Amino acid sequence: MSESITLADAAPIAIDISKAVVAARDHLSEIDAATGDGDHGINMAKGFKLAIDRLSGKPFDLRQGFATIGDTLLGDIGGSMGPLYGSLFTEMADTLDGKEAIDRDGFTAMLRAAEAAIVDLGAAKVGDKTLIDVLTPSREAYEKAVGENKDFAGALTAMRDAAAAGLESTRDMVAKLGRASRLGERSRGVLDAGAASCELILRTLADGLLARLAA
Amino acid sequence: MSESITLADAAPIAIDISKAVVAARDHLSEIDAATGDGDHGINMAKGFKLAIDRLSGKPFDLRQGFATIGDTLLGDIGGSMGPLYGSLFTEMADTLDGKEAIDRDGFTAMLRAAEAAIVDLGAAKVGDKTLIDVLTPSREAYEKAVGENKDFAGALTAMRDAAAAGLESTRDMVAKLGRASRLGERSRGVLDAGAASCELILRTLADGLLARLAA
Amino acid sequence: MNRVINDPDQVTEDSLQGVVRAHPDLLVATDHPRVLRRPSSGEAPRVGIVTGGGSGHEPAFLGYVGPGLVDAVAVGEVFASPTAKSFHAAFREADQGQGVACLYGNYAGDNMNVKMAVKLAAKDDVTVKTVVANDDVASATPDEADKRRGVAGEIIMWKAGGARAAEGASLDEVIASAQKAIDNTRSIGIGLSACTIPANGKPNFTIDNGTMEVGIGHHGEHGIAVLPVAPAKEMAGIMLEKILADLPFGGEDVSVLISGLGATPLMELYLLYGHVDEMLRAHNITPRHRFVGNYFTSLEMMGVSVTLTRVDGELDRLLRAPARSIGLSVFPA
Amino acid sequence: MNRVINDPDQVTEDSLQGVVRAHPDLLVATDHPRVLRRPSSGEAPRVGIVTGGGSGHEPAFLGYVGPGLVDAVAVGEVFASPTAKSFHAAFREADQGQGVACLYGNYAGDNMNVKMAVKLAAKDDVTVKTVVANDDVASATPDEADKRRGVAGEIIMWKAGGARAAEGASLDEVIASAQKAIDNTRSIGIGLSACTIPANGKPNFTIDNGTMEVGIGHHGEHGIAVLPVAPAKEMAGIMLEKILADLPFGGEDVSVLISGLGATPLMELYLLYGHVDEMLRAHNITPRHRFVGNYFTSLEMMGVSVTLTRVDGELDRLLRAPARSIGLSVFPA
Ligand SMILES: Nc1ncnc2c1ncn2[C@@H]1O[C@H](COP(=O)(O)OP(=O)(O)O)[C@@H](O)[C@H]1O
Ligand SMILES: Nc1ncnc2c1ncn2[C@@H]1O[C@H](COP(=O)(O)OP(=O)(O)O)[C@@H](O)[C@H]1O
Ligand SMILES: [Mg+2]
Ligand SMILES: [Mg+2]
Ligand SMILES: [Mg+2]
Ligand SMILES: [Mg+2]
Repeated sequence: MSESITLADAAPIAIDISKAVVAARDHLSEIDAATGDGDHGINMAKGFKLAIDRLSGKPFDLRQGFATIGDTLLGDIGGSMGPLYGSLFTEMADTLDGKEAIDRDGFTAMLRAAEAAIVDLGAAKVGDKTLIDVLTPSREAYEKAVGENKDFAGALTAMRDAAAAGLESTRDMVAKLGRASRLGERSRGVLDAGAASCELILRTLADGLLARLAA
Repeated sequence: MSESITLADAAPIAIDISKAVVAARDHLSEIDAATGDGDHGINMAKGFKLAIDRLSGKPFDLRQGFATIGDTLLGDIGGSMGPLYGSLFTEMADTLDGKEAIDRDGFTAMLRAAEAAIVDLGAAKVGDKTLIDVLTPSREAYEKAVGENKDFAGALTAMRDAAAAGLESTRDMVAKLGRASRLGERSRGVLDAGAASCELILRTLADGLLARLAA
Repeated sequence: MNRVINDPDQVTEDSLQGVVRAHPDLLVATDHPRVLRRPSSGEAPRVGIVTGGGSGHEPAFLGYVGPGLVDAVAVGEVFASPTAKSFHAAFREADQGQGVACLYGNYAGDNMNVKMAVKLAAKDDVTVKTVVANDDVASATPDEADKRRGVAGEIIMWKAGGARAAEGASLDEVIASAQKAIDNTRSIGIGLSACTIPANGKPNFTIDNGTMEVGIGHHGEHGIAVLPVAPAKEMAGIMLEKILADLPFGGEDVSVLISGLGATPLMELYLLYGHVDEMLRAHNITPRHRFVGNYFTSLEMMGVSVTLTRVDGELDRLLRAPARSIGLSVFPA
Repeated sequence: MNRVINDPDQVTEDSLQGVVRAHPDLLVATDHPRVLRRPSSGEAPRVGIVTGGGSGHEPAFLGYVGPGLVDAVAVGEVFASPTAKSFHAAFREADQGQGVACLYGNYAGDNMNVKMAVKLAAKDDVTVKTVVANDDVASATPDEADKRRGVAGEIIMWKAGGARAAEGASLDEVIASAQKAIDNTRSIGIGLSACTIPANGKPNFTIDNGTMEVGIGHHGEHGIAVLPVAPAKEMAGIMLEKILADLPFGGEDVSVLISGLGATPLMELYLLYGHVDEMLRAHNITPRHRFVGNYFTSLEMMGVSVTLTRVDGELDRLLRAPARSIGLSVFPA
């Protein structure tokens, strides 16, 4: 089993993530409708579809793929998701700058940058019922696995599981940020939309890397 | 069987007519909704209810009852019905001026005045799918019965039957006046709202007089 | 029916209370509870402008009372003509000794009530002349144009008549300008959902989901065709085709008025305007005056109407003249 | 969903086309497709006013661009904040060398995008200061007032800031006046029916027939209570109680703004205004400025909002200052 994937080989994952978001459009909007304004899927799908268009036809690697997604979200998608996921992908791409491949430690840097981007901008904490409730435990589980000397694949699997658990954890939370926060206790009992999209993105990313590691 | 009824004895008929219209409020609106704007019952009920209020508490005879209905419709009810039925009741009341009682020939004058009031103002002809399709055949049937030497009760019965037939005749007509006229062929197949209220008024009037003639 | 009302039978009365409290500078109550007028202004006497019609079309009719527009308005029940006595009282309020121009829409009830009111006014020696708006091309064929309904084109008629009166013109001149405005105006509407008269409590007509009624009237009167809902661009095409076929527009300036029927969002009215503007220019017709908004509504009906007016030098001047009201304001240049 | 649109994903773009065609005197396109601005005027340079927000609230936000009001607007998707790049471009368009006041509403997305845009502008040496409207009393308790949403009170903030800029005030003075306006403003809404984002195709929240949601947000955010629909008089009482408890109004002049949320007929807004006016006067509060209409909507939502502002001498002067825009016009006195 290889321990590193070239950014060129990993490039299609940027498309996979985008396609997964586009396919989840209605699902994400439905979740958002329960506590927010029901547009999470619309905004996300519009942005990622645009990114797919921009990536089509020319060669790119994973860094360029993420950079294009980041740019597109920042430039064309408003709402909270434009700046949040826009910064997330931009910062992730930046950690790949000058690199040829992604490995276990490179992925640590990428996850840290992703989390920092979101926290800097949105100041969400774990328990606020946002996408941070997926992102932070995922980053922590990944680092914990690395600390326990798991290989890249093992750490990715740990992250993927933590993302799923993080998403589920938002169900019993009371929203403290964003539109849903105005709901108070009434926001309890349903998942958070941003957490759902974040879990989808991390899962698709992990699955793409795992498939290539196993190849 | 008596052949004449004092206007004092007949006074409650003004209330009976008003109450009948108020009770038919939703029914009349429904008919109007099929080809018009669905407010015929509302306007009519509002006006006749107001007339009941104005008549309550003080003594009045049939002339005063009709005059009050006429005044109220003219002064407080707009639409087509205010002027049309307002003039109808005002002109009917005028034919009772200075009289003590209503008899077969007095009723002829009253019916003629009612019809003239409507035609003067609205210029409707039989076949236009309006209340004239009730009023004109009713007046004609009444006069025909009188010409055949029927008594007051017999003439009233003939009028009442003609009103019902007149109403039914509007079902197969294409509206030529009022809001429904813009419908053209699409107005065929349903009754006319004004014809329905006119039939109700004439029937209640006839029934009230017949009951008193039989007493 | 989720409404902001008290007694459903008293919505008109209750609403008028709020109007006079909100706009004492534009509208004041009169001795007649269903007549509002401009407050006395101290201006030189001129021809008075009166209109009137059923409630539920706000800002029409009372929303066009104000400087440069209407002087007094008769207010009917929801979707019902005001009474003859109301029109008569409005004539009295508007009259400044120069006569009154009653500019109203072509509906059976309004025709009868105005007719009776004009007779009553004649007894008081108030001269009233009338112009009856019949701009709705969908409501009758050209050879029966006198049967056509008055719809949003009435606003253009009021603007022209009101501006002419403000210029100090005679009653006959005011009538002529208002008549000219409406003669050069054509409208058509598309209905997308029904509305509910509060006193009725349920919709008095239906427009099935996914369908549109082309040529619908302001009270849900049936139109000329029920079609599947078309894209906005096609709606614009359908409406312009009917209008342009009716009055030879071409190579000249027009006024375009797009009115929502109530519940259609403003962003959709602008979206439609974009197509109408583009298509007119393709026909070599220049939209010189442009009005987009909820100018003449039908409670919470969804839908739109398009009103086109051929504008010559005189109408251009009258449309540009300053005016102020709830529904329409034109700033001094 | 019976709408006047083409591609449901393109409603914002398509609508902007119509806006600039309809009002070239008020709004022109810029290099950035989601930014509109006032046409260049040749006036002396002054502080630029920028706002922005999601579409679907028309006439907000673009409808408040015009003389005496906003200089440039960033336009988002339906119910979504404009991008950081849009806000940034709007800052550039509005800047006349005297700095820019960005007056916007308190939503997570807008906060983030404005924050990023202010940073981008700093790189171009454009000074931007912000005021964040948080007038919706229903959206957080007084001790968490910084979490409150901005709703129709934004209009009062724009009017005050725009008028102050037109007076030639400095950026800090403009910011201070806009901040004072919003600090003295409180709003609350009642929702009566849901709305449908075109791209969604179905309502994104529900309000059951026969119920009202007190304190609803402009995007259907849940309010503080779902109750059976009350008579208008009670609605007025419920809304005023919340507002008056939050800011000690009394014995002074106020501005009252009643906005429909989209589909509620104008006659009902006036009906509600009547009750609000009466109740305020009973509290010895005088409505000095009165606005009734569809000022800040949510597509075709039914419902109303009430906005009260304590008005001192300065705010009175700023509210009276002339202004012209799609949504609000104040005539020169
Ligand atoms: N400050 C924040 N930090 C991180 N995530 C946030 C923050 N505020 C909101 N979110 C996320 O945004 C999601 C909603 O996104 P979306 O519906 O697209 O935007 P909007 O709320 O503007 O309609 C929420 O479910 C939540 O996860
Ligand atoms: N010119 C007319 N003459 C006689 N009756 C008429 C005329 N025009 C309309 N009507 C009657 O008016 C009825 C409709 O009344 P109503 O619904 O109360 O008024 P509106 O049409 O103003 O809503 C029609 O059903 C028809 O019978
Ligand atoms: Mg959302
Ligand atoms: Mg009717
Ligand atoms: Mg009617
Ligand atoms: Mg949103």
